[in-house]
Parts: sequence; structure tokens; C-alpha cells
Amino acid sequence: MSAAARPAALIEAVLFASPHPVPLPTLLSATGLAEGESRRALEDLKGRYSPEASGIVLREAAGGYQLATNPLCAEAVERLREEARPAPLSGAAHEVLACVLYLGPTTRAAVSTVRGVNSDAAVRGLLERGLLAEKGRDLESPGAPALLDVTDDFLIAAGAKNRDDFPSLETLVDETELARVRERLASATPEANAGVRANDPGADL
Amino acid sequence: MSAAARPAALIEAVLFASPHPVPLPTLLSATGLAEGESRRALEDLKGRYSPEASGIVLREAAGGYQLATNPLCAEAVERLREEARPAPLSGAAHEVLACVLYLGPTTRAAVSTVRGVNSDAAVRGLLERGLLAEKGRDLESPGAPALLDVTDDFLIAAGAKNRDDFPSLETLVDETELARVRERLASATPEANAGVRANDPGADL
Amino acid sequence: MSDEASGAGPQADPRANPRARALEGFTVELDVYSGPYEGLLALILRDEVEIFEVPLRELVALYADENPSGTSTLERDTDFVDSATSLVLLKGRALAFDPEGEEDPEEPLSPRELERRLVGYLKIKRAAELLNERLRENAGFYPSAHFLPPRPGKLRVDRKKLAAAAKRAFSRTAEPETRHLGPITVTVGELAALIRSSLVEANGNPVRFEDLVRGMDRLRAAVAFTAALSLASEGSLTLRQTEPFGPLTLDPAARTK
Repeated sequence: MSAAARPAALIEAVLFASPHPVPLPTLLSATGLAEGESRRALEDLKGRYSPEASGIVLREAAGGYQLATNPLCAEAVERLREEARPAPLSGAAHEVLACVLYLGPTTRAAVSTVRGVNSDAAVRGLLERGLLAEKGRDLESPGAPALLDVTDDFLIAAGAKNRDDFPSLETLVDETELARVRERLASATPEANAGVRANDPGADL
Repeated sequence: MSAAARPAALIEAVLFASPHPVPLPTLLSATGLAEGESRRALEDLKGRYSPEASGIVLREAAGGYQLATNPLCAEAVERLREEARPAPLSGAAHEVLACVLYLGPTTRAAVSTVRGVNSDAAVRGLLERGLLAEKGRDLESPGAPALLDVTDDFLIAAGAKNRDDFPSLETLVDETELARVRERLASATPEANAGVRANDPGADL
Repeated sequence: MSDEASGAGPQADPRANPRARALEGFTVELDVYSGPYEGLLALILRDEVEIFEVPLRELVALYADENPSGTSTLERDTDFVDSATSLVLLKGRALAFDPEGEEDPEEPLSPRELERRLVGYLKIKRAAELLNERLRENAGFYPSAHFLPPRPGKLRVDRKKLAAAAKRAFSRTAEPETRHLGPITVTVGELAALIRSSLVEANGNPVRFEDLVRGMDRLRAAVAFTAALSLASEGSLTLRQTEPFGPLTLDPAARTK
């Protein structure tokens, strides 16, 4: 029966029937296609499901391929579901995600140290939303605290193919800004440290 | 935002995001399109999603429009289903299940009131996984909101014989806490009250 | 209201949780939380809501709006001020947070260590901004609703997790454990008074925050910062910081109280 369906149609059907991105090996075993013809079909489908042409788009995220609604049509989908878009994450939550993404897998204590404030509440919220998960334990630290890592749901939410699909940390801060911070620190007295910490951007009252 | 999307794209996205056939009036209100342009767009989409051209087909069923996989691709879809491992439930999903199990049948609003956070997205996920189902409506509340209950699939997944095969709420939660939850439900919105009223006065809560 | 509440159960001694009892019925609508105020307090004390995400100013405004015609009782107002002050103090403590518990609070960090931390934090801050943008750009993709549900038996619901979730969901407003917070020995009021007197001494000139907290331990410095923010929000002074990590200056308001 399925012999009659074209490779692109098989892939289309399989992606349509999955809420999550489908990794290439799963796509191959479900469709019975060879890798070469699958890749060619996926290229065709990228044209058919491009943001310009369609209300459904083909994207790559979290190590797989996914069909999803075009963000241009998001409002119509939300009206259909009578569901508001989930509230965006807070500044603290973004900082915790950044710590875990760039420094992780890492512990809650390490995240709190980098941010300079207790981050347990923000971590808990992200675990609840499924954007972070506990993956193993840090056996070298006392009490073997849990190691946090970002999840596939995070990669999907960020539209990232994998963990490395982000600019490196070193490219994010420009040298002149770093130089200014160093200069200011050099001129400040050591006692100023509490004041500087208290200027945490998250501390908005 | 959605002004930039073409009529066919809007319809495509809405049908993609709805598990059930969408009746024309619902389609119009979600997309904000006029009936004439919708019908024209649906004609176009019938060509785009024809059984000859695509692994996804547009059909009319149960008084509405639906996108579905092309029967020619059914084998591939079945193989995907066999391979797919369901993602584990989140903490939020467990809490929603617990609320419905112990309060149910109850409304979304009552679940959100108990949890203190909007639970619509978690409820939708559980409906999609077949662990919750809508069983009737609470006709005494404004808007007659749907009543949620746990399903047989939930009982199977939890390895439970029946609804009573779980520890009673009194053994899990302090009596004072339960009294407070009860007060909160009673003083919440009328829709949330439905959850309490739908419950036997002598029931768990 | 508190009379009625105190009769609610055998353990409903109003002294056990006076603030929650008197403030029962006050609900708040914030980005991070919506529901009864007492629930918010419980979540904060149990580290389920980050204290920095609770806009205290907004909270106070909500409380004020809730009782526009002077229907509030003195007891209720007192309880609210009491709990709001606790929140400010908690913010102060979180700022002075030392997760490893290794640092001597009286011993300032070495300049090199401070630089290392600030540069590390600055990078994370930029990364967080980038993530914010990425997540926003990708917010409108909704997945297919046409997947087959897993075959019955494939999905497992862990009954222990379910019981734990029931405990959590039905105990949201439980009086939380507060021992881990330890004693707070300094009040925002004291430090607000200190700031006011420093501004008076400065004779209308700006005061540098660094000068203000020189010699203070970290907890006091952090509480001084929250006090400065409180004074700024009530209009008694203006806070000025021209760039991130730049010096912070306190300007007396034109109309000093």
C-alpha cells in the first residue's frame, strides 16, 4: 500500500502525526526510506512548508524535524483554543536558563553563585515548565546534589537544533564593556562590593 | 500580526492545531475571515492537500473540516506510533491529575483555583494524552464549563483498579489545609464553584 | 473577617498565622502569581516563587486599591505592612545570599574574585537577553494536534509522584517552614532612617551608595539597598545609575519629606 505514496508524502504524514520533532533515524525506520531520498524529500518539503507559502512550517529543532503552525497564524490558533499564550518567562528565569545552557549540566548552588542570588524558586518554576530537568548527580560535591540540564522542550521553545545552536558565551560581551567593568572595579574600594552586588538587575522592587 | 498571513494559511494553521473537525463558523471566528474568502481558500487547500499530492489530506467530516494523514501513509504512521515513547509527565501534569482525581468531575477553573496558577495548558496536554476527558458540562455555572474527569486509560496507566484505589486525601493532606482549599473554592469564581457543587458534600474534599 | 476565620477549624488559632487570617480574601493578580495573597507568601517562603519577581510596589498598590473607601481595619493594615516588610527583608537576604556558606560576611571579596564574578555574571546576563529574544521569536509555533495517543499501557503514571503532587496542590497555603531563613537582625526602617539622615547631612547634595554602605556587612548593605528602593518608590529620593555596574547615586527629592 505505502509503496504508492511518494517519499515526501510519507514524511509529511509521519511528521503530521507527531507532536514532537522526529529525529532522522526514527523518520527513516517509520517510513522505510533510504537516507538520501529522505533528505531530498525534506528539502522539497522545506519549500512546500516555508513561512512565506504556508500556515504550517517545517522546522528543525531538538535534533529532529517538526511541522508546526506558522507564528504569523498564532493568534488564530489561540482564538480557536480559547487559550492565552503562556506568560513569558521572567528575567530571573532567563538568567537561570542561560547558566544551565552555557555552564551546565550544573547544580542549583552553582547557578546561585553565578547569579549572586538564591535561584531555587526560578529553578523550580523551570522544572515545572519542563524547560529544565534533573539529569544525574554531582558525585564530587558533598551531598551529591542534582545536576540540572536544559530539556528538548527548551530546545524546541528556543528553535534550536541542539545545545550548540547558540552563539558562544565569549562573543556575547564586547571587550570595551568588559574593560569598563574592570576599570571601574580597579578604582573602587573593596568595601564597595556589597553595593555592586546589590545592583543586581533582578532586584527591581 | 495575523493580517500578514493569507486566508489559506490561517485555515491551514487552525486545522493543523485542532484534533477534531472544525465547523465553518468556528473556523470563521478563529481566523477572522469572511465566509466567501474562507470557502475559496478551502477550495485551494483541497488541491494542496489532495490524496494524490500530499501525505496530509483535507477532508470534510462530522460537520467540519479536518486535516488527516493520507490513508496511503497509514503503515508509516503506525510504525511511528509503535516506536514513539511517551514523554514523562511534568510536575504540573501530576498536580492537575491529582486535582481532578480527588475533586472530579470538576472544571478547569476549579483546578486552577486549587493550584493557584492557570492550568489550561496542562489540562490540554492531559486531554491529548487521553488521561483526562471532558464528561458533560456544569449547567449551573455561567457558560456551562466542561467537567473534567480521569479516564480508564489513566487508571490503567496508574495500575489502579478504580477511582477509589488511591490513598484518601485525608491521609495525604492536613485537615486544616483541606478546610482552606474548600473555603477558597467556595469563594472563587462561579465557574470554580461548579467543582465544589458537582461534588458530593460528603466526598473526599 | 478574622473572627469568622478563627472558627474555621480546630487549629485555626489566629495567633498561629495572624497575617494570613486577617488578610484572607485579599487576592492579587501579578505576572508571577494570581490568587490569594496568603498563598503568595507561602510560595515565597517555600522558594517556589522567586522573591525578585514579586513587584512589591505593585503589591502595595493592589492592597491600597482593594480598600479604597477606608473599609480596612487597623489590624488588617498592620498585618499587611508587617508581611510586606518581611518580603522586603527577604529580598535583602536573598541579595546577600551565599549558597556555599563559605564566605565570611565581614570579609569583602578580593578585587580579583569580584572581577571574576562580575564578568561571569555579565556574560550570563547577555546570554539571558539573547534567550529572551530567541524564546519570543519562537513562541508562536504550535505543534500538530493530530498525533495518535500512545497505546494504553505504554504511558505510566507513577502513583508516588501522584500522591506527592496531591500533597503539593492541596497544601499551597500551608504555613511554611521558616527555620531555614534564620533570624533577620536588621530592619528596613533602621536603614531608611540612616539614609534619610545621610541625605540631610549631605545638605541637598547627592550621596554615593558606596559611601553609604562602607563598613557595613553584606546583609546590612543589601537591606540598605532595599530601603533605598523603598524610599525611591515613595518619592523621597531618586536613584541614579547611568550604566550597568556603574556607581549608584542617591539624590534627595526636590520635595523632601
